[in-house]
Amino acid sequence: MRPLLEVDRLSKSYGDLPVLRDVAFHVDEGESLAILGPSGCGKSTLLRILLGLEGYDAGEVRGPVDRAGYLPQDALLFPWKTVVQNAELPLQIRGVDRKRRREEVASRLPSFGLAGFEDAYPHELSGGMRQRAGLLRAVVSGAAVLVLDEPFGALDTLTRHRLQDWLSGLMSELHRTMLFVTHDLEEAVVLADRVLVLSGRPAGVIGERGISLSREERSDRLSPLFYREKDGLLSMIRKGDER
Amino acid sequence: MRPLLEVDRLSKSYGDLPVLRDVAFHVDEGESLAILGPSGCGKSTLLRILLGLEGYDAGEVRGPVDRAGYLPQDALLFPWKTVVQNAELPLQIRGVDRKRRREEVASRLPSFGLAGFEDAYPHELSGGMRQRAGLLRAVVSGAAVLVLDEPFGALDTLTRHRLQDWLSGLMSELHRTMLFVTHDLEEAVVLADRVLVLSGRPAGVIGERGISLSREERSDRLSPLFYREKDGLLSMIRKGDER
Amino acid sequence: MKGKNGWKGYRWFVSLGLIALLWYGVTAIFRVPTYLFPSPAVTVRAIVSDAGFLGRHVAITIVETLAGFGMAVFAGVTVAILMNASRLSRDLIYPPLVLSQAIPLIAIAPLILIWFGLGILAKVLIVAFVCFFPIAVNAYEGFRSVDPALRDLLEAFGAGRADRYRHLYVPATLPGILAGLKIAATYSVLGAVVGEWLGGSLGIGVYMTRALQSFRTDRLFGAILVVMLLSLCLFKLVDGASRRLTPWMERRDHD
Amino acid sequence: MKGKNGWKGYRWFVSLGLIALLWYGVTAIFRVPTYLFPSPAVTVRAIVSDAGFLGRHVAITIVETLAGFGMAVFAGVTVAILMNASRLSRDLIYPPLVLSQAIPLIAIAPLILIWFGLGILAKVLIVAFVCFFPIAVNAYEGFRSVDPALRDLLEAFGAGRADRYRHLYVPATLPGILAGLKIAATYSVLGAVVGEWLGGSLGIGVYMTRALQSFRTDRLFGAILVVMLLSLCLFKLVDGASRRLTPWMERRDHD
Amino acid sequence: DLEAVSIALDWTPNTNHTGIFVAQDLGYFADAGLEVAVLQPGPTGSVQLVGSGHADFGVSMEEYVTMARAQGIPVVSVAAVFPHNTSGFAAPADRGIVSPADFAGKRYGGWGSALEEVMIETVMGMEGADPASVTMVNIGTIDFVTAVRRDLADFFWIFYGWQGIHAEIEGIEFTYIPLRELADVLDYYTPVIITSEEMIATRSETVRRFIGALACGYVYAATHPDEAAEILLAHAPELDRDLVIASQRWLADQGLKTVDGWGDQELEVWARFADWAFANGLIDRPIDPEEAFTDGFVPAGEGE
Ligand SMILES: Nc1ncnc2c1ncn2[C@@H]1O[C@H](COP(=O)(O)OP(=O)(O)OP(=O)(O)O)[C@@H](O)[C@H]1O
Ligand SMILES: Nc1ncnc2c1ncn2[C@@H]1O[C@H](COP(=O)(O)OP(=O)(O)OP(=O)(O)O)[C@@H](O)[C@H]1O
Ligand SMILES: [Mg+2]
Ligand SMILES: [Mg+2]
Repeated sequence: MRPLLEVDRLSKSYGDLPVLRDVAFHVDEGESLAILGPSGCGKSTLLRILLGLEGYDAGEVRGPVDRAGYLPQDALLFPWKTVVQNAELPLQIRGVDRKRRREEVASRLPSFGLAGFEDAYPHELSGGMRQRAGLLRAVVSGAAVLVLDEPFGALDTLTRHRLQDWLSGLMSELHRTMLFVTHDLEEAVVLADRVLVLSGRPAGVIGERGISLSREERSDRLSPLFYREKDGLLSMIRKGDER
Repeated sequence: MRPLLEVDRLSKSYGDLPVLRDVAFHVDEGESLAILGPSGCGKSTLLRILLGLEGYDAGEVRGPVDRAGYLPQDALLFPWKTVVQNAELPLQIRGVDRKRRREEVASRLPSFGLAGFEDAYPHELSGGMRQRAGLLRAVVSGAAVLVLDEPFGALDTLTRHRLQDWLSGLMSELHRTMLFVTHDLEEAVVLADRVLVLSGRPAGVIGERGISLSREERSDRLSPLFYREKDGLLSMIRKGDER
Repeated sequence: MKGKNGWKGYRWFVSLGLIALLWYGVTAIFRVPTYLFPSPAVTVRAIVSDAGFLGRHVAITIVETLAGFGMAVFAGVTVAILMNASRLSRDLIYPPLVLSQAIPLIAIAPLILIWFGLGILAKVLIVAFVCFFPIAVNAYEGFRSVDPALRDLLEAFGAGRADRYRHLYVPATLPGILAGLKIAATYSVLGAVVGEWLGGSLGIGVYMTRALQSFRTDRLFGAILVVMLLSLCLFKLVDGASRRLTPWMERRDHD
Repeated sequence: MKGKNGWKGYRWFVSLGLIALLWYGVTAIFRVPTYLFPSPAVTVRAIVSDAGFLGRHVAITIVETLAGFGMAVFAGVTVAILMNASRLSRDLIYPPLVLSQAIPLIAIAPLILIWFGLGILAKVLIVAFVCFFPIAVNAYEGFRSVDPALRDLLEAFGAGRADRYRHLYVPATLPGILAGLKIAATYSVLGAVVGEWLGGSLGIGVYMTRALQSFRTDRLFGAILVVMLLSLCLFKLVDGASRRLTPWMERRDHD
Repeated sequence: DLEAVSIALDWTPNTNHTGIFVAQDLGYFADAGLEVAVLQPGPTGSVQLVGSGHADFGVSMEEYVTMARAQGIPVVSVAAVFPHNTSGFAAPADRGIVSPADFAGKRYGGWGSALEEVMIETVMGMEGADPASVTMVNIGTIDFVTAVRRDLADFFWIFYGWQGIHAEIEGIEFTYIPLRELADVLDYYTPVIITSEEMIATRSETVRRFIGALACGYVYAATHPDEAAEILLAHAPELDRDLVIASQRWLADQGLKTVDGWGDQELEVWARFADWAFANGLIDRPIDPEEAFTDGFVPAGEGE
């Protein structure tokens, strides 16, 4: 597989605040990459740079993502659009006709637990429902790359597990590339082929770990195999924290 | 201890959508109560009703909370206020003079990992930092009751653990009452004296469980005792899910 | 919903009734002479007795107002979009815009008459000229305060400029644009009247000048009343449209 | 930051220069007679040669404008707060507000002169009257579109009405209020001039009527130029204040 | 087919304009081969419209023509509607003002124009009274009757045929001193019919036919005031009916009742006023009175 995206010695500051320092990694096509790191280290900033929404000070980004299925950290639904209108927006921008857009969205609504809320405005949704609507929008967009910023942060355990499993199945089915930020080790193990661990601000890559579990192994969160991967990540993070 | 707050057969609908059905529970003074429940079931709505921000259709709420240290689910910082100005707002409303407010906020900033961001505006913060600033605002307010809607949802594991332990210590020290929503079983075990488990929408109470761990036991998240409590909660939730 | 709207409309009438009562009270209690400040009764009588030819004047004014207002909405939003295109375009367009609004129309009346004639065209242009400014300013200032995070999100989805306006700038700014429209609607009829005042042979403004010149204060006030009611109607129209155009705001309106 | 501001100021001057050039071009190419449309040179000459007594007129107009504008800001925000108090107060206050703005000032000039005299008071009131409306509408419509979640949050903190305005309504609405202020600033000088036009013995409006009656178009245009520049100055003042008053918007401004 | 011409009124239609509407309605213009459009500019009057050729004719006054020509606006007076000035000073009867000498120490209510000041100085100076003792009160756009009722000032300058008649109808008791009785220089023409130098140079025949028809219109108005008033009212029903009829009747005695000689203007009147205006600073350069008007088009055909 050829790298879809390559980041080389990327650095970025906001004014006097260095946020990224010499970050380097790559994402292969069809792969799912998780980014872990402490709060405020620069994960969202990194995603925004890759999407071309933010400039950077030094380094190189090869093959930035033009048109991604992007879920920002705070879901960011358009307050003047209903759930369906929000979800179909990327398709609408791509010029897909109304009927196909609506079908596409309608078919996914139940998996996201949003059936019956088609015409609700964002302020009429719960926090978790907003996040799910945002995820639906990203997934439904049909973009080749999914870029998700903490996609399940606001969900309860059971709903989260259900959606994680569903997404994991979808990804391996469609062979789409996915890049996501998470603060949940379990989530990284369930969804990622590879995990990138970042240090505290200014963020640099302090470790990388491939997850070589089968789909079945991933979904059994209590199995020793799963636990081993999780533990491996945790010790990587702890090491980074001590430095 | 006398009940600070008593809720009796509370019901609430949004239009045709029943959200709460016959919810009944109480909160004692000085106690810490966790509310668990699936996404979209009505947890945030329940908190809002208790705070007097939302009406309800039937039932009774005795002793609603006037002035609480409230952290809404999406942090809701005022975009035109800096971190310090946001954090000191409840104190300012209570008429505390500027010097004392600033001192109070400044002394807490480091525990929240916000030192150096005193004068940053919310849009210059990361998602997790915004949540922490919102929590800081609630804690610093000095209100007798803390009402927190998913206080650590956007934080990475380590930061979350650190803040959970810090808050747990603070609560047992100050003997303040706390009512919080979480989707994280671990968090419930670490912080709560008692856990209320709600069913899916319309939410009703499907179980209640006291957590009788000592402070030390709570902070060791890998101990068998801790695990037992967590597992107890999980099975209660599973049961609710099956119904 | 129905009932609520009914009650709201009713309250507007209550307000108008109170004003009429106040007006009546002032003229009755202070015995203000008719040549200064005619009572509502005298005024309404003047309107009724002149209804025949006043109607023709009013019709022309309405046409001018609506045409001008329509042009203003279009021009205002267009100018706002142009200013929003870049900092440079803003700095080049804003000054002449402000300057243009500071021109006393009466002072350049001869030019207006010479360039646009004494017919309906000049009046339509004046209405458009008076009305487009608050719309343009409100729309532009609204565009400027749009949440950049939403703008970025659209960009990530590959949205072009048209998409940005359609899905973000216009809906986000709609409350502001509509506030501008309300201000403009209020001014629009007056704009037409001022235009007629500058010269012409039909319209409420003409009726007014003639009434004023022959010292018929009752007619003058009748005309003022008509102008005010027309303005109010247009305002209510915009207000109604505003409710319909921002359903997401309506639903969260608390009372 | 400094340099950026310098460049922005510079661009405004470029814009003004372009307008002057256009003006000059029109008069030069089409050979418009001076009594219709004097060239910039003739106009400036008129200003310079009349500088002595024109200065006195201008001074009075500036005083009227500033006093009236100040009153308008106060009145506008106050009225907006009153309307925001309840749906009832809105429905009772909005109609008379709209009606009041639809009154043709020229038509009721005698009343104004009799009630408020020919002195400075009447002009100040007219400026305030003209300017407060866009401020009130923008402020009120802004208040109405404030995020209810933030309002609830304040309530949970035990905030009273004053706190709500201080911490939420006013800052949230500031961009809208400032847009209203910009519109008002643009109209303010013109308001004073129209007031002077109705009657008085000092002020740019008086200078204008006299110039107009003796067919001194050069003087008339000189006065118009002064009015426009005064308006622009006031506008720039509000614009500058607006940047200072909304630092959270400035920092996120992208260019 | 008819030749199209236009005439711009000064301000709104009033009894000064009746002849125009009469000529239009009774077909005098059509008989002269003209199709006349009556333009009604607002407060700015007709001078710029006529000067720039956007109107062929206009209604104006001698003082405006004088000032306009001083500013290089090429307008020419081609007919005087009335042979004498119909304006004058009016005062409430109880002030006992019967001559300019009585102005001393009184309040004058006007709109603060230079012409008014100079006029009062002139008439008081002739009687040896001190113009400085008069308080100039600016009453802006307030009309005579209202100003009297509110006691805003002691004496005013009015057009008798309109404000004076209005005051009569309203039952105001007042004394009136016509300008023409005070000083020859103040007996200038108001209103006058103007056209542009360009029209005179290129369409003199049209001008002649137009003035001829207009003369018939004004003479009809002078001889049939009631019928003429109805014609005006038909064109401007917004005007007060009683005022228009009374005004028309009063003006009937001010205008000529024969077409011959209607519209005649005298060089002396123009020269006198121009000199006076220049001497008193009303215009800042002298004008040639011979160019300001021409008698060449009025029906009598005396010519120069
Ligand atoms: N203002 C509103 N108008 C209409 N429906 C609403 C409104 N607020 C909430 N709801 C609905 O009420 C239900 C409960 O919402 P609530 O926010 O209380 O859920 P929650 O338990 O907090 O969920 P989460 O864990 O996802 O935050 C949801 O189905 C939501 O759509
Ligand atoms: N627009 C901005 N202006 C200034 N500083 C910013 C801006 N955006 C982010 N920052 C700063 O950059 C740092 C990294 O922010 P970022 O949002 O990338 O963190 P994160 O890793 O996503 O954290 P979290 O897990 O809490 O979401 C933070 O310290 C934040 O204060
Ligand atoms: Mg982030
Ligand atoms: Mg919630």
